[in-house]
Amino acid sequence: MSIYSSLADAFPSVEFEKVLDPPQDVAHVPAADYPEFVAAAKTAGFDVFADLCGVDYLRRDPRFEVVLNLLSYSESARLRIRVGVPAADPKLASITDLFPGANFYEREAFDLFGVVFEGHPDLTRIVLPDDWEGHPLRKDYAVGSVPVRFKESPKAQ
Amino acid sequence: MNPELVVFIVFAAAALAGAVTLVAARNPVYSAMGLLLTMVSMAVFYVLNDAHFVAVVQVLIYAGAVMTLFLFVIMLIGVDKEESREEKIPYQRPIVAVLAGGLIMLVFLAGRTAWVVFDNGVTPVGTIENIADELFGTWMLPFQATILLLTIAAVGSLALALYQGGARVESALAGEPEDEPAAESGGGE
Amino acid sequence: MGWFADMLGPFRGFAVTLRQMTRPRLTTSYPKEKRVKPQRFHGRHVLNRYPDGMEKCIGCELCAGVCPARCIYVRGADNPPDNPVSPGERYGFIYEINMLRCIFCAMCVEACPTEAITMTHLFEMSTTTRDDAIYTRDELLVEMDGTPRHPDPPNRLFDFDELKLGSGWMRATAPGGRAAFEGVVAWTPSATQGELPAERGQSAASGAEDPDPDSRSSSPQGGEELPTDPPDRSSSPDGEELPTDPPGSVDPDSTRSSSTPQGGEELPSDPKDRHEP
Amino acid sequence: MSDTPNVVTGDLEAPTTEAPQELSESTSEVAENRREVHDMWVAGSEEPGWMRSYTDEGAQEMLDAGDEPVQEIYRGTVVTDDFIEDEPADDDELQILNMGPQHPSTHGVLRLHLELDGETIRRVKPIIGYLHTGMEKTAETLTYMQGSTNVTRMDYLSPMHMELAFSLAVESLLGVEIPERGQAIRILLTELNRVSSHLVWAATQGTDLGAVSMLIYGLRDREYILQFFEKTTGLRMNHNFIRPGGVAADLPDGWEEDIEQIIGKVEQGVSEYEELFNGNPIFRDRTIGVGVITPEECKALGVSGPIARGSGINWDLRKAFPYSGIEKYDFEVPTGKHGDVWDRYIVRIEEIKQSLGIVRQVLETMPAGDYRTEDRKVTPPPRKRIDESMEALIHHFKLFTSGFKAPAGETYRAVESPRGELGMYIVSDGRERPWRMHARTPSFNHVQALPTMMTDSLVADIVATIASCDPVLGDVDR
Amino acid sequence: MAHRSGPSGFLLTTYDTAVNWTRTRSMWTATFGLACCAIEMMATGAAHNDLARFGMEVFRASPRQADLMIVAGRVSQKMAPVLRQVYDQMSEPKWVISMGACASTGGMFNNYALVQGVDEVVPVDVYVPGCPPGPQSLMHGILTLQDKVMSGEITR
Amino acid sequence: MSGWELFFEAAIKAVAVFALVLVTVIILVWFERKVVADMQNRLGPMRAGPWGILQTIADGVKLIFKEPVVPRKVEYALYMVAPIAALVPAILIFMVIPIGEPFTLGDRVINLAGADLNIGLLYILAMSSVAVYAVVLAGWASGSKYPLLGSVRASAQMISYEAAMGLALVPVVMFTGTTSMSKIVDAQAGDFLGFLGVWNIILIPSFIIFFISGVAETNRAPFDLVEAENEIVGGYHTEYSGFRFALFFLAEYANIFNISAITVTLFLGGWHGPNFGAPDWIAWALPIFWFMAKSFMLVFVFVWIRASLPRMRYDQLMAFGWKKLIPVSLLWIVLSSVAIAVRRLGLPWT
Repeated sequence: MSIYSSLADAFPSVEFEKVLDPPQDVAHVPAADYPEFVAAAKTAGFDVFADLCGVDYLRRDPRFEVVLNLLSYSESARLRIRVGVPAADPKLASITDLFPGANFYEREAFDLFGVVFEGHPDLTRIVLPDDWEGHPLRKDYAVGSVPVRFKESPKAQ
Repeated sequence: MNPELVVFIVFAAAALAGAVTLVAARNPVYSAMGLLLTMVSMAVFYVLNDAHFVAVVQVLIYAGAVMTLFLFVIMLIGVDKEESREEKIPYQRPIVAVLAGGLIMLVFLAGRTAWVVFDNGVTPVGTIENIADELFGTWMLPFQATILLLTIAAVGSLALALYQGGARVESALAGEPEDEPAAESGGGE
Repeated sequence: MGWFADMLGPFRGFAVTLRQMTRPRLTTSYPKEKRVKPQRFHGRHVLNRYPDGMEKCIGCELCAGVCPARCIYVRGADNPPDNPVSPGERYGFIYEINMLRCIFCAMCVEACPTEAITMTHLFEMSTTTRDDAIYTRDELLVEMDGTPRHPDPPNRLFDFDELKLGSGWMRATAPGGRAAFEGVVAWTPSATQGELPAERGQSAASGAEDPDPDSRSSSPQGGEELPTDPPDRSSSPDGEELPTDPPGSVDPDSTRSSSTPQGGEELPSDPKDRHEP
Repeated sequence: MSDTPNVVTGDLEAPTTEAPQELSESTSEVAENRREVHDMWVAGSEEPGWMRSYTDEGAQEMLDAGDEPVQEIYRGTVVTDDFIEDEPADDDELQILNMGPQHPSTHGVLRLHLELDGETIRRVKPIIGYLHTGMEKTAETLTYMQGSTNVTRMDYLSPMHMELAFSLAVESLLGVEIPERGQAIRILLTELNRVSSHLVWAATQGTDLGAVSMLIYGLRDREYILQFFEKTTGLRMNHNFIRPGGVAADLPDGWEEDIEQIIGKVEQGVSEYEELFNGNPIFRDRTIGVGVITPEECKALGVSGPIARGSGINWDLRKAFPYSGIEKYDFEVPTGKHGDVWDRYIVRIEEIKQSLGIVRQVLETMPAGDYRTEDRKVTPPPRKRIDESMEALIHHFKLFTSGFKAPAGETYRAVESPRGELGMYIVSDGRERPWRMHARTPSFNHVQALPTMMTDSLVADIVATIASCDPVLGDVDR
Repeated sequence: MAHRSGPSGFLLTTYDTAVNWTRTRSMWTATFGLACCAIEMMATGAAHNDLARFGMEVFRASPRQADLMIVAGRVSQKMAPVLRQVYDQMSEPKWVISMGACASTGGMFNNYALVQGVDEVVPVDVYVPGCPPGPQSLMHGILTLQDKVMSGEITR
Repeated sequence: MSGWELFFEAAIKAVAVFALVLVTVIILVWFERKVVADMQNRLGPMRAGPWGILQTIADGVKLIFKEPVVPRKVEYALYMVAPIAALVPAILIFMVIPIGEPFTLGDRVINLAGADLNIGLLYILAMSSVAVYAVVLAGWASGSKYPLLGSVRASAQMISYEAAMGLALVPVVMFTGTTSMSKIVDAQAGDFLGFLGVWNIILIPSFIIFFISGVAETNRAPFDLVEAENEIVGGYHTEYSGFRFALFFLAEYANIFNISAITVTLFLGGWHGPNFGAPDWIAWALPIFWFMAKSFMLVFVFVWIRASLPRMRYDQLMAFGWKKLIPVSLLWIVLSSVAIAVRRLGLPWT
């Protein structure tokens, strides 16, 4: 697919990986190139913002990853962009100026993972109350379950 | 003691209370309500004097339309604002005192005057016809001229208001900026 | 014509609402009459018994393990040798379900290897305290005649017709996705209900033209074979004979009509009769 | 603003104006908003002060059990809590109105922070999170086997689509093939679900515009579909029926007649809705030109589904990235032109008809055979086999105790839900539970796009716009 | 009404019964739909089940006029204060039905985000199990509540 | 006839009218809920009495025994006055509507109306224009924003439609030559072709405009933006609870019946109707029956409209009132006055 290869040519630092099911490309982008790459992808045709989320690979370095999904209506193609974000300094450039739709998603990723998107206009907690402590979707954050109540179970006593 | 007297006393007290409220209330809405009370009491007096038509028109026009508009405007211009207690006219209080004294004297004088009571046997029934005859017969031209003048005045004042504080009146009157419903309302009433 | 329709436009809505007045009302007057629930309805759980009164539960805790809400608490214990509670080695001596946690997904029913836990059509479980909604083994176990116990028997809303039905989901998921196993009776009989029939007319079983599932390569791991002799005459996996009842003769919605045990007399000779200790 | 510290905290002992949040760049704005929050929270002006600090943006923890509200209510008398100062009057024209989170027309618990100029809206800020359920976290604790029970509760109006997206993602990790009958059943159920979801939309759209009967009609016709779902899956909602590997059970006997009945009833219902609304001048005036969003805005904001199609974007995942054999069926993708509420109405009504067409095709061409993959690692064996084969019994136990493992990797699969692109991103570390499951839910984007559609419209248009976006808050907050 | 002996006791009882009867027959509901259960609550109001038979189709948007709050759906930590506030805004006498697993106990979402049981926030009168409870289950909950109301005295 | 005698007659009539309004409202609410339910394939109230006939009573008694919360920020006096201000005009309007044929008691003719004013029509207009105060005051005195929005909407709406309503009545007055309600009814006596009543219904545009304005005046769908639940929660009565809310409720339904009754009186022949040669003991009640039957037919139309139409938007509402209803009614006044003049004076060229 040419739409991918043109991007690959422009960014040698970006590693492309083919996925078969569903057929699409995954781009492993260094954090430094991230905004430029997204901008290039947008001009290359991936002009529809689909998804952005964080992943916490607890024992890996970089620990966090931000996964961005872009879509091209004209080519019927998808592009998944994966950016590593180190745990020590979880910062990444915001792409809200390119895709306003990333606004809520970045806030969500910030809320649940603590990834700070620099340049975001309103980076506040979105789904959790403002005074919440911690980022619950991190792997070191407990699920927070309480024991289920039974009549005769040892926990209920 | 007949029922008319009872009714009169009750509503006279109400009218006075309304008038006092109108002047004394800090909140403009309460003032408006005081005025309303006075007007309704006046309408009752008209009824007591068999002037049903005037009574009804009093309620319909003043209480129903004019005061509602007042309220509407008061609410839109920030209901929570209290009237400024600052006296703007110099020597306001002495002037008021003099005027009040004059009014009281007038009332006393009026009470001592021997009023001429017309009793030409005309029953109050048919007041509407009488008024209509007068308005649309004898005083046709002045009546129409007044209508015209009032319309012009309404339109003019609105134009002034729009000129000064445009957005407020626009949104206040219709929520539909492209029309001039206010002008129409002047015509419609 | 177009302008005429346009002119009528504002008034056609009035016709719609007026027309409804001529239609029958759809309402089910609930406390007086109840909605007829489908066979697979997920209602309150029961713990079943074998026809001889033995409990089916063997305390294996599969249900507790698979429950996404973790609302089942089971403890197994060895059967007392002199007076065994269940046919196997163990039985569930504590069995509790927190109905307020339960999401009625029926995964427990699918998981249970002995069909001990099934779902009835009981749905009236409202309580005024949280503790009342925790059902213990005593409340869950059916009576010796297969009637579920209800915590509030004098309840005026109690409908005995609903009690013996259920386990439709267990039967519906019994084939495990294989068309050839649809309609195969693959469960043990329960107290007085006898051997529950397969959910009727599972369409693939009655209409499949694929006669020989063995030749397919779709079951690489299992290596299972089809049962050599069909255990139920009425619904052969070969698909050659149609079920003895024509499919339309019984309203599939009407749980009452299909609740009559059909295979009761075959019970003693059934090879899968596992309730003999 | 800052001279009324008690208003912010409601605490006499330790007044503070500091909003307890970190990394916030708009603390002052939030604090400013907070002062107004209590005014219009739900219905009234009267909020006890103790509540205010907790209600502002939601609270992490509740009061202690012994803590009584400060507010005292005497029968028939004025409620006094005099430590709250009256706020100074606003001099500016804009008043701030908080709509929701408990408001009849916000479709759940969406909260809109509105700046009103008279009845005209100047600024909107959607505030979400009031239904945050932590489903993505819960998904990490459930096996793939149990996962459907979790995801089905996200978008509670289209549970089948949620299950399908999850199942497709897991299957793409596993690399299993679904038998044709299973695929056809999936299509049948999801398209029926699309119809039922759109019927709820029709009901709420109608009732939000004040046509009270529409609520009943929409739910009435949806009931027929729910009854079929109940017959098939045992539950009216949250079915847990489409699972990785296929579907849980076969269609019940007599499903053909049920489908015929559903198609008849819904088609009659839809024609009635059209009669009610299409020619109605009030409805037309209230929808045409209201809540406009352009195709460019749709793309940038990630708006998909009927809203994007209402703007004229001819994009449907069923056509672009077909799933579960949907490409075998013949259907049209309706599009609008102007991107207003009316176009979305037309698009959705047409989608109902198209979906019914697909359902009819599925009905006619339903293949026979298995309905679940016979991979024993994924699908439990037939119950019959448990008695006969030790291996089957072991599979059964294994599957129901620990589930199945998915190879390490990541995948994103999307389906066209009634609201738009519904994607499921799953990262597996090779175990039986997802390492990370993220749902890309369409309503999330749509809520985000609300300010674009609403700015400079009237209060009454808010409800029309929200209803036409058909957001499901479970879908938004997850 | 601690002492209800003597002839007036009968009158008072009748009075109590009559007032409670009106309360059970006209229990207006605050719209507190949160999640899945709210849809079932709407379905309960629709034609097939018709909550109006109980005089309950009057869903009041303003909590001041409502008698009954049906907490339909999962209550998040962020929503709990709002819930409490709506409850406080309702005027006495008021009742709460906790509809569904999530509202009653948190259901399957036993995690950080949800209030594990709405009775941590407001007093609950009737719990309705189910996920979501079907319309008739909800109606059973309502009937249970009606029984509860009928058996109680007038509190005010 | 002394003043006191008149006073007592008026007092008795006032009590009777009040009772009548109450009973009518009780039936009316039940009727509405049943009809709406029927239009939605439902059953409607069933469990309060047979077929739920006691539903309204249950509602009312419950509301009376409910705690009336008074929020902190209200303007106390006006907040308290508003519900009463809602109910009083509603009952006052009903005072002048003749609900049946006058009968003689001893030597006195007793009108079946609270008062037979010779300016009945104007009185009705005046009272209905005062009715807006309740809504405005309630909304403002509640001290919160949704009610305020509701009351602002209400004042604009009711002023606008008051004008259209008044204009719609002008042809009636011209046609019958009186403003007394009982005389207007008298003018519609007799029949045409033996079965068609000679009703003012021939003034169809007036009838339609009046009825539409009436629907708007009562804040009913599709003009119910004052209390549009989906937009502004409860509108002006958001902050009211208990029996104060019940008073609003009562007033709203009393107004519905008022509008229906006025329309019947003005356009549909009032209490006139065929008596089929009924015996005297039943013929006495027949006019009242006809009056009620016609009124409830119009109430049915109210309910029907509510079940069928979506709600208008604020600006559409104003535009409809000012740009459609008022011009049309002005035009109709001109047309009908020409027609009446022709009927009285003959064509100019004859």
